[in-house]
Amino acid sequence: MTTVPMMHAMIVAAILLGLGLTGLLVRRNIMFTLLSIEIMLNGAGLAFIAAAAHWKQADGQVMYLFIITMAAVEVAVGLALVLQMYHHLRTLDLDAASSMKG
Amino acid sequence: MTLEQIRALLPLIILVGAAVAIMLGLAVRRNHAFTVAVAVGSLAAAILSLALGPTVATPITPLLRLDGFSVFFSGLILAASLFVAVLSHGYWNRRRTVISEEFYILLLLAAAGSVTLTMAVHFASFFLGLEILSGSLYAMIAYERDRQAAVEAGIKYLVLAGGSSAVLLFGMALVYARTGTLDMAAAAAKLAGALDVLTLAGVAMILVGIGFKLALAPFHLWAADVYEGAPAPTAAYAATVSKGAIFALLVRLAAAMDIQSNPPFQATLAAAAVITMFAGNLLALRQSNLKRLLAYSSIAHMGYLLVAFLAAGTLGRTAVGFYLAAYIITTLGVFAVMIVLSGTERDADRLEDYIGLSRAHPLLAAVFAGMLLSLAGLPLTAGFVGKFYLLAAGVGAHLWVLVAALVISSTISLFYYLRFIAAAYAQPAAPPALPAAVAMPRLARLAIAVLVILLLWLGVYPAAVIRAIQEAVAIGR
Amino acid sequence: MPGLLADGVELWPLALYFVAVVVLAGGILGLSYVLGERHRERATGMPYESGMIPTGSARVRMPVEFYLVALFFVIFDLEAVFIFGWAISARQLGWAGYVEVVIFIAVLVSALVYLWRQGALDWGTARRAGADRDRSGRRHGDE
Amino acid sequence: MAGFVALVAGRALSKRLVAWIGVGSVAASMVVTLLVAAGYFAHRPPNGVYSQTLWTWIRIGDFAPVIGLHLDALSLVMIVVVTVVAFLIHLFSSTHMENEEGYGRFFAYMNLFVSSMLILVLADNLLLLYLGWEGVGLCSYLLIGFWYRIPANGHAAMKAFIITRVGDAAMAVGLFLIFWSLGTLDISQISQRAPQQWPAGCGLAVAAAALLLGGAVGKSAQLPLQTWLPDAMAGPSPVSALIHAATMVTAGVYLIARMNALFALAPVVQGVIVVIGAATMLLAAFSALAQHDIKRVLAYSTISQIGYMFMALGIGAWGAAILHFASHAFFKALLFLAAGVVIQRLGDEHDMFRMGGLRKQLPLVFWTFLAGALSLSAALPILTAGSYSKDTILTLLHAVPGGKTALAAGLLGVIVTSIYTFRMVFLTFFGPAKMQAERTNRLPESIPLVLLALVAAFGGVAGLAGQNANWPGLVQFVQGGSSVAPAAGEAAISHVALGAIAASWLGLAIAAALYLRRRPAPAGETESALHRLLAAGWGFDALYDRLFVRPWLWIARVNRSDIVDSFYEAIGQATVALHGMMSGSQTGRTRQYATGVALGTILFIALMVLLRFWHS
Repeated sequence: MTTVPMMHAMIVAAILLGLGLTGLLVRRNIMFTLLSIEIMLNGAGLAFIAAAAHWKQADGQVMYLFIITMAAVEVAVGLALVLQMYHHLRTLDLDAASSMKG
Repeated sequence: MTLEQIRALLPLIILVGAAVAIMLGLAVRRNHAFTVAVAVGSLAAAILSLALGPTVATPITPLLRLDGFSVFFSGLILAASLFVAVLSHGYWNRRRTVISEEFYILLLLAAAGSVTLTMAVHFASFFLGLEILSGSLYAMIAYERDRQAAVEAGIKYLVLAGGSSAVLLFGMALVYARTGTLDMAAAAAKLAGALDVLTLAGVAMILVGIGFKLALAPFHLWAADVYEGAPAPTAAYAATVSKGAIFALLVRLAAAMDIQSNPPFQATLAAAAVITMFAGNLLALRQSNLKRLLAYSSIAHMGYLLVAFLAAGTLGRTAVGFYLAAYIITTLGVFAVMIVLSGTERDADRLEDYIGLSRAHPLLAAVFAGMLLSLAGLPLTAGFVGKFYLLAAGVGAHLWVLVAALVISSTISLFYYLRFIAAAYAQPAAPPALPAAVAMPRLARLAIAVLVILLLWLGVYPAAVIRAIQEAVAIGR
Repeated sequence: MPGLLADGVELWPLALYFVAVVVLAGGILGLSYVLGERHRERATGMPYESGMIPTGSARVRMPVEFYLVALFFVIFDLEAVFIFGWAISARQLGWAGYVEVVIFIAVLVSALVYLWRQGALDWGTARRAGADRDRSGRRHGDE
Repeated sequence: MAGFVALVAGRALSKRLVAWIGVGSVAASMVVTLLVAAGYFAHRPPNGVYSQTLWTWIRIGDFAPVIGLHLDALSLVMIVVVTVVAFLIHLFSSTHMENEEGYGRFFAYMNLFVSSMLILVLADNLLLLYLGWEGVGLCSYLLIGFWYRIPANGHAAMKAFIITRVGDAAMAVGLFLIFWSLGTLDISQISQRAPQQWPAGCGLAVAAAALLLGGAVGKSAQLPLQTWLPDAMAGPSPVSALIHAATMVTAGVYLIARMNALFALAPVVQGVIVVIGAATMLLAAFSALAQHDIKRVLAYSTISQIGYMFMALGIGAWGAAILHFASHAFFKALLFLAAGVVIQRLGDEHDMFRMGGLRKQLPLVFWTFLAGALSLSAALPILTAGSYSKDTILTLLHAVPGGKTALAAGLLGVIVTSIYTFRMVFLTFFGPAKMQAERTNRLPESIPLVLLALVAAFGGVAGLAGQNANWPGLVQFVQGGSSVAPAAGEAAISHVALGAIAASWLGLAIAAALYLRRRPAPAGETESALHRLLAAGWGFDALYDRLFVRPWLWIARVNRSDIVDSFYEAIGQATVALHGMMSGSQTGRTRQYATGVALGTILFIALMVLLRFWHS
């Protein structure tokens, strides 16, 4: 069976991170913002997995577990906040949440 | 795990245990006073366990390490959390419409995360501590979910912190890919000397993640909005505990990786420090919302701290330790006044709320003025001695540009602090915007008194504290 | 450069599984597309509600409990990951690991107890309304 | 001695009680000071220094500044002057400020000020001195803004504080420089080590001295940081008297005198001091000519007189500078207090052109003011304190090589001083009465006036008499047997002093000519009035016109708008503009913040990568 070079996996991870970041910057709908963050986190996670495979260690995989746990926390709190925001603003447009500035 | 290690881990065990206990307690019956008592008690117990803990550096699993450094910073963090918990009691008592008990669970967890950060010697514990801290902070910021501003602040922080965490993680992954270890010291040893571009980018991304949490420029934009929207105790917490813990981590990481002596990092961070100092102070210049002002001023103070941080060495670390202590005491002091004055509807964060404070509450006004003067760095306050140390460290390391930036930008800072002091001693033109504040809770009074004593003690006779800090950071290598 | 996947791990079952999933899903959809009838009548686009004409919008606002349960699922599901992690190396970890995982589960259980007592698990029953009343009235006991 | 520090005011409740505590504590400190002075003379310590260590303040490595007090001849003179003048001013204020609200606040600030000043003077190391330095700055801010309801006052207070902070910042850096290279901030150790480690005129010594000078210039309102002082006159008159005449502004003088060993190593800086002193002295004196507000005249006069002190400091004659400080403290406090009485009795009228004829209405104030004016203008030979000290400075200027230009400037300054002084006297007290003054005499106001007037008028006699009686004169007492021996100038004293007196009378004559007989209308500008007078034949010859009047008018015009001041305004506005720009970046939109973070990240990485290749 052929193996995937670590560098390739790292590049994919970097692309994921970049995609997520782009999504974070261009999407106005907050659901997509949260999705974008998930993509970024998974990019980082993939990088850990790739590095762990390269060094034949479990450490990176454990880090991935931590990352998805954190992502879940983020989603849980995030969705709760989205509900509240919708309750207040009647929209999911992230740009609408800009009452504080200056 | 040996008994010694469990003893060293006791503060964390106590904090988490208390959080679970409160949770279970709430399942049985809600009682605010009791919850506060448990929270405060556990924080005090955690401090005690630190004081009585092992006196020699103890590694606790490969992830954590208890030494003088972590004892000092953990103590600082726990004490600050204690003050916030005490002050929250009166604050939430006045907000009768909000269910307040869960706030203390979050506060304890955030404290546990912060303590983890001060002990972290491994990227995994670094990440876990950071996320426990920020996960709790998300909820603490948006705690008053019925207020639109709070929810907005929560979302902003969540989105931005999530993104920055991803960047931080990716940076860690890059370092890990290069070195094959997640232990900070081991990774540094492997990297020793030449850094290839990818690893360099990795460390840069880690620094970005840390810089975001410290609100260094150009990652500072979130701070003001988040502080403004968050309830005052949370803002106090974010400005003191969270910043302190992350700075402690930064110092430890830098000591392991020798960041200050590496020209690319040094120059980049120095640039960030200069921009941060000016950005913070300029943004605060005409700010008339006290929370935003404190956010900007905390940005500026983090910039000052970077000067001592970049100076490195024992003197630099002593300066960081002392300045952080002084900064935390003073910032807590200002927030304490704000919390005590906050009414049932909104926080006392407008300039108008402070006009004529000296009439209504002369003592409180004096405390307020004293704390602001300390933030401005006037003599006989903790802030002056702290700034003196920062300058001494900067001068000792020949960081002339940074020292000049510090001096100039802190001259600007005087203007906006004085503005609030002048307001406090001015004559109210109209009846106060807030109803004459309710009688101060006894606990809050005690807390403020202790803060004032600490402020003056550090300002007038700091020698003992400084000696302790010197010893603490000397072990922290 | 060493590979992403460690040598010696058999990959073909995974590949076969992947192929099987694609074939099955594709087969079901494809067959029904090929074999199924096609209509272009007035009611074709309407949601099927057992022969009733649908009323109101399809965009029903879900009760908040729906999201709550979904969130609880996500969280507790993820915690299970750690228990799996322990399970894989349970023998190596010995009693210390056992104690630790018990503590972990105990914390999870207490969280569950908390949620249950808060009424977060009650869906549309009177208990939740009661909890609300309890909450608004509870202050009198304080101070 | 530690008792001084404990004299921070009590914030009492009742007015009467406040007055008693406020005045009493200062009186007590004065008594203690006098006792200390007596003790000092009775048992002179062998090296002329008493010092007392209280406790160690900060410890950085081997650096451990202690909180300690240091008493020698220099600080002794300072504390005696400070406490005596402060006591008299407090006494004066006890009735003068009676009808103001915030009476207690006033005394609290004043006492805080006095104690800060004492800390400053008695400090045995520069750090403690800096503490007192900041303390007096803060009190000054609080007191200028005492009438906080008037926005302009708040603005003036802020301006004073911020401009002096510019100087303070320079001074702080200077402290670090000294500490960094000498390893100590203890004043006596610095004085010992500096000559050993630094060759005269070396870069470090010059830099350190220049930075300290920056602090002194800010505090003492010399060029280019002088603009805050005239605005500071917004505060109550006793404040102006205490802070902006007698004590705080001389802190810079004290600093330079205290660090004379350091300054002696930097001849360049000393030259700069002379130039700054002379330039400030002349500029401020000319500015004083163009003012309408009596207190602003006095303010400019203060700046100008401190210019004289700086000139003395620049030639190393710091004993003479302190002598002039002492006499200036008395006569300027007197003038301010008298002016305060005038302003108050006329119902808060500051414009001299609306005053007049007060000689008959307020005779006591007139005579005391006249004593102060004579002292200030150094018109009466030898007799008055001001003329004695000023003549000493001028004589010393004459004595040093190359001091002729400075001497000429000094003499010109004497002329101008005399003009504006008597312009003030004539406008205020002579001529027809234009307003009805409220005639009340209050004892606690009169006593200080009379006492100060006596000192101002006859201080010179006392000094001279002392000198003749072979009693160690103040100059020698302070300076010891140091570089410039005043005796060397004794021979020259006669003709220099005569020149000064002549200059002074010339100024008096001009003032009399311009203002005594024909008084310009209040609304009329000084210039037009002057031109009219010139046209009417009161003018002097064309030479005089070209040499004197033109520059005067020019300087007066320029100073109206205050070029230096507008420079600071510009800095302020630039800062505010920057604030606006930065503030604009806080849009409140999360996505833009995220963009900021993303750009910052890219910048961070790019910068590091670039720097890495740069370095390799």
